[in-house]
Amino acid sequence: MTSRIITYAEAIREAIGQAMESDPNVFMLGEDIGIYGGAFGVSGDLFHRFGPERIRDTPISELGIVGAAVGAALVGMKPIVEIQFSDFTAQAMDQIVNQAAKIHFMIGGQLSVPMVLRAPSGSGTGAAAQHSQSLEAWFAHIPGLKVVMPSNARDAKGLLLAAIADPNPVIVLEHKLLYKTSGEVPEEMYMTPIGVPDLVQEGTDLVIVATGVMVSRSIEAAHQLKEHGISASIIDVRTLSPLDMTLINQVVSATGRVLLVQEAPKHVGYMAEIAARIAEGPSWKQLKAPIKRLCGLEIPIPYAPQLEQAAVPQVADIVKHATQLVKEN
Amino acid sequence: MTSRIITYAEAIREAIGQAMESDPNVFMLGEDIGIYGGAFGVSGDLFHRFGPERIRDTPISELGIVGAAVGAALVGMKPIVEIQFSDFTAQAMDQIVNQAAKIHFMIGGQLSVPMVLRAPSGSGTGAAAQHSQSLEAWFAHIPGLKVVMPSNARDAKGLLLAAIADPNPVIVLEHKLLYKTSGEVPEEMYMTPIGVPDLVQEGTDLVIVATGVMVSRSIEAAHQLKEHGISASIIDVRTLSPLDMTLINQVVSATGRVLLVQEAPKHVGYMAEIAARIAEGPSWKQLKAPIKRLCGLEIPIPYAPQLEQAAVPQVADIVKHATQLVKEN
Amino acid sequence: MSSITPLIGPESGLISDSKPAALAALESLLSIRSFEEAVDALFARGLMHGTMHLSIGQEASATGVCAALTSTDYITSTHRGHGHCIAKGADITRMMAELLAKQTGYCRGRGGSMHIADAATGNLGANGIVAGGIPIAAGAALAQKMQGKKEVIVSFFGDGATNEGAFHEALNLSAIWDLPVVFVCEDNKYGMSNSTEKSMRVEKISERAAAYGIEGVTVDGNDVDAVFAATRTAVAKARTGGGPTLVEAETYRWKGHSKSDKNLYRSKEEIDEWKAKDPIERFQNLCLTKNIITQAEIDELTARVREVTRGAIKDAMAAPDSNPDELLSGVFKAVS
Amino acid sequence: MSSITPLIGPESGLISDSKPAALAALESLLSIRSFEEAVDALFARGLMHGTMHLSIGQEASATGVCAALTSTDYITSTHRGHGHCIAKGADITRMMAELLAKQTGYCRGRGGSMHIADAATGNLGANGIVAGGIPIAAGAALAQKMQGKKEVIVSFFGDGATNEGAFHEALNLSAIWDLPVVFVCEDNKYGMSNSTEKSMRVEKISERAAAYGIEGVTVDGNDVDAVFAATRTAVAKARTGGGPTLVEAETYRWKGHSKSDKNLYRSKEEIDEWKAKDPIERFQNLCLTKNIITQAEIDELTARVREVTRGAIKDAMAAPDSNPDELLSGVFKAVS
Ligand SMILES: Cc1ncc(C[n+]2csc(CCOP(=O)(O)OP(=O)(O)O)c2C)c(N)n1
Ligand SMILES: Cc1ncc(C[n+]2csc(CCOP(=O)(O)OP(=O)(O)O)c2C)c(N)n1
Ligand SMILES: [Mg+2]
Ligand SMILES: [Mg+2]
Repeated sequence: MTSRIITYAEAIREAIGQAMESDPNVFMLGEDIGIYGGAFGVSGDLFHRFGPERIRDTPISELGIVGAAVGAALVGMKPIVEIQFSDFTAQAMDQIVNQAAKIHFMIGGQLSVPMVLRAPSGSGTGAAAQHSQSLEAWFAHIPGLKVVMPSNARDAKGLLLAAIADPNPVIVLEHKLLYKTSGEVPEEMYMTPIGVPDLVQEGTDLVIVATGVMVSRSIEAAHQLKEHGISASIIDVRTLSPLDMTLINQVVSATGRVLLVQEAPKHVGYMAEIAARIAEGPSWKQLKAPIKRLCGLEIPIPYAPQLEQAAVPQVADIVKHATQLVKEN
Repeated sequence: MTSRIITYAEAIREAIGQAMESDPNVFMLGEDIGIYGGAFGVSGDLFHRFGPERIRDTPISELGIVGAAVGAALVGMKPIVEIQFSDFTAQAMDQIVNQAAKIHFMIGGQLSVPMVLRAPSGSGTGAAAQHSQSLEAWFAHIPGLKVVMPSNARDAKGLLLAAIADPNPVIVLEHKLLYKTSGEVPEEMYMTPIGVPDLVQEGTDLVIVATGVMVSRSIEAAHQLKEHGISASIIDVRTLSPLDMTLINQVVSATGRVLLVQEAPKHVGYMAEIAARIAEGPSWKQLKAPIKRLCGLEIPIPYAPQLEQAAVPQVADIVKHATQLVKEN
Repeated sequence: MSSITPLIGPESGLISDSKPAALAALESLLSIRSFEEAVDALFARGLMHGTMHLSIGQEASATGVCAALTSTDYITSTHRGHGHCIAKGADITRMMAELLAKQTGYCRGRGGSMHIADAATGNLGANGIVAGGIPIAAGAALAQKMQGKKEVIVSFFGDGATNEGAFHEALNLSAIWDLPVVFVCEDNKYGMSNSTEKSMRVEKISERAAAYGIEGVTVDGNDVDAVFAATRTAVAKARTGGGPTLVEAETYRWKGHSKSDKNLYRSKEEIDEWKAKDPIERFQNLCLTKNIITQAEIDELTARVREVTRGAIKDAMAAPDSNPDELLSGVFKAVS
Repeated sequence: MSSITPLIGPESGLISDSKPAALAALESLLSIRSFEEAVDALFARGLMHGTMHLSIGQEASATGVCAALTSTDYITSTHRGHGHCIAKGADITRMMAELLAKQTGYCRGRGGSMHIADAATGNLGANGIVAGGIPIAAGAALAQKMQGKKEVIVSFFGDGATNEGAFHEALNLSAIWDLPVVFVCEDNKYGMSNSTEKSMRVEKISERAAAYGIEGVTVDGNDVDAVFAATRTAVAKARTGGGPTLVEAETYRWKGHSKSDKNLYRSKEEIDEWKAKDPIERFQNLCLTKNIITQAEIDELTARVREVTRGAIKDAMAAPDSNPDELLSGVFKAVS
């Protein structure tokens, strides 16, 4: 496959464009995705390529939009909903959780809901508490939803294409700080399988398991750790639901130390699940140190830059906690 | 204090009545709480005692109701919202999570939101997937919300009075199967402190940590286990957020085996947090067996009685898993 | 299989002007009543689980509306959805099997009364969430439009549902996009215990159409002909690109909201008043007066419908219980 | 402290009929414009963080509305809330400090532009959620009614917000309970890039009042007098138990929705047309024509307002940065 360096946002746009070219039932709906090009510029020129019917600007009514996507999906369309900030899924939670997630099961499998809901998550832009949440734990907890969180441009495309091909509702949580980051992305259509975490790098002293923007921070942290003589594996969970623990268990067993890093607040967050699975699982006996989670503080995301940075793990925090974990155990 | 045997529903009603008598700013709003007496009969005769202004029937509009409670709370009232089924909090999630939970923090502490949101959770009544969820993990994950889950009549009253006295938003998740169960409840007003789990009974072989209706099932299971020569401690988590781990750590250290039981699906559920805290904490080294979670299946709650029972832990399941945990480790 | 004779709405004139149409409508009315009464009795005898919401007294709206639809048109339905389901042509035995928690039920026993759907007859599903189906109907209508199809979607909901944000957002989307959808509000005067007088300030729910720049009409919901005629107009408009209409059918539920209802919020007189307006008796009398149907035909039909219901119960009861072993595999559709 | 002179709405007649009222209104108009321009410049120079939504061009609605309120009346505001905040009497220095992420800001740097509240002047808060403040306003109004108080709540929101379910539910609750609330829709013709023509089928947003059985009025939102008069009527009605009114103020935002806006969805001509309807120039000319204010007074006020803004920036910049150490203790109010 031919690859080029493009941004995460471009990779998403390319995936949508290719899916729309190859399947007339794929369409996009959301607020300001048309001529405006999307609040984060993701839809960009798709409006000019596919027109207002298939790149469908909506009024500000998230519940209605998601409900419309559910209805369209039930009768054979493949809607891709963009929710402008993942915080506004709160408005649409009934359609996501009580309808989309449950219909296939509830009606005995007669129909399915092949829809994709994309939304930018996370903090880092000074948008404060109502525009910066990381709500992946909510979605991952709901049977009937698949949940992915691409951490780089390549997966952004591959996971989105897999989500579009999936006959079930898939929640794609993008990260707003990643939209402008670049990476190598194949030109062709390809799918990153939903359900398989990614071994980003191998190391011997500990494994850092991370999601979203914490993956790139972990990679940066691992560089610094190397300088201090600490060798870290990194696993990008990537698909939060369903989750296959094989790789994580393997690497935890091999390194004996695990640092779980997420942006969301710790309490009842996604990494609690990984911790629990490790504690319940086969790698438990190989642990040389207690499992350690490094997460966002138990606070709404604040506005001021210095407060916002203090609220979620930074590279230095990862370095510090990884070092402690290795040195003290 | 004088105690009597009353039902869980009566205990809640008594708490509301006493709070309303002692503070004119306390009032209730919700669907069919007036002359109908509440979908589960909880408000009962309160309408006749306090009238339609303070026991305020609302149209079917959960988002509006919760928003109205937030607004009333901001200017000095103490609203108690009843959401008919906890599943319908999905409709009101924006006001719960983006508004109520964050306002005090976001506006630098100028105002607070002293509201209580009560809602019946859980399965067991054949009401199927949209009326039977256990969503406590959602609320517990959100900084700015306190979350309690009374498992018996005494706590139903005490925790509700504590919630009403609290100057912050408190989510009270009741269980619909418990409304008609009875227990000893003091007549006077009293508060069960928010933040402290309850040691239901002490045993030596393992500790069962449970929430909601799983507490009574665990008690029943412990009776049966005793007949098989297994002695179980039981901890009722009771207040899910904030959570104080002192007691749990103590008892886990003492018994060396822990079975975590919840009704909600396992994946990214509340018990993952308890498992993670144990795995990260001081009792980790005392564990004789891996931590074990016994939870609902990863499915929407089905309608048929035999399916519904298969979907969530029953007494026999608790007995089986507790026995395995003790026998095999 | 035991579905009603497909409803035939005449292209012009009323249902009560056409013998086959009238007979089919009467079969629908009687089948709904018979089904609901049977369900009521089964619950009373402890043979049914869960909860139920009966549409006795409201048979004319389901019947009149579905008579204006083709078999490939769609509906979204509600918690009070048995009537819609039957009128749209569902198999009564499979409905009964679902309520009896059987593997042969429409949802394999997973959904129960509040979640019956029938893909074959275009019933996209009842809904346990008040107003939950309205945005879904808008989306199904959007799909018809985008796919260049001619199908129309009817979204059924109650008066109480119009106070939900979902109603507002769905009607607005449908209006601005000229979607082929007809919003049918079965205004039975109460959302559970809350009367329309207490829960809204408009006289007629159809007035709410004004907020979306669409037409709103109120009809006598106990008059099959009136419901049919208004729906036929709205459906024709929707089918030809004219966009949505809000049709309010004024009616009444005779029974409590659900099993736990003590009817404290309304008077016996009020209930009796509405019972006197029985949509079935009324339609029968109209057809007799117009000499479209004979009393003998009514009696024959009534007996036949009862027989069908009895047969449905018998067959459903004999069916295997729903199977817990397929629960986990039922959550996701397999990726092909 | 640097708040505007309290707005004085005359009990009868127009603002432009009364010198003190006109001067106060002009001070408000100029202060809002000056604040917004300063913020725009600070952002452009990279001295401000986050995002911002400027109300340049919309100063008359904030000013006219707040002139009809007492100091103890309440407002709920929006993401485009600086104008409301200033008109209600907030300290401009503390607003600026908030935007500059300072400890002395209204929210101690935790909220920023989208979350400024001022308990002292009855501003219950801006809101980052479109329509998020509307149900909150209904609740605050319910509290006034239950506590037997005479205070009225104004809920500001945009045209786009009226497409949200929250708008619908809040207006319905307020209507049925006769709450003392005035809903002020600042119809600036766009919700981000989505024009009102595309996002709704009504000609005037005030028509949506019909769905709730309340009065709706549309006024020229660039005319301080018209906004004031309509609000005064609505407030008087609300205060005396007459329930809510929906007031639509037609106006326009000159700047992009937020910093990232390239204005692709509207034409330069349209923007210029509206700039020609500058609410400030218009009010000044009216007052000059009516001989209520002199040009010298205008010049003096303009200079003074600029000075206040400059002082606010200076003082805010000198203030200590917001303090990360109190984050954890800021989440919950301490249980007493
Ligand atoms: C979102 C939501 N809120 C509340 C309920 C509980 N509930 C079920 S039916 C009902 C009344 C519905 O009234 P209406 O829409 O008029 O329909 P009807 O029952 O009269 O047919 C209520 C409150 C629900 N199922 N969903
Ligand atoms: C629930 C929600 N949806 C979307 C957004 C993103 N957003 C912020 S402002 C805005 C436009 C609001 O339009 P309008 O209500 O007309 O107010 P205006 O910006 O014109 O003042 C949008 C879409 C949001 N903040 N909240
Ligand atoms: Mg009704
Ligand atoms: Mg606008």
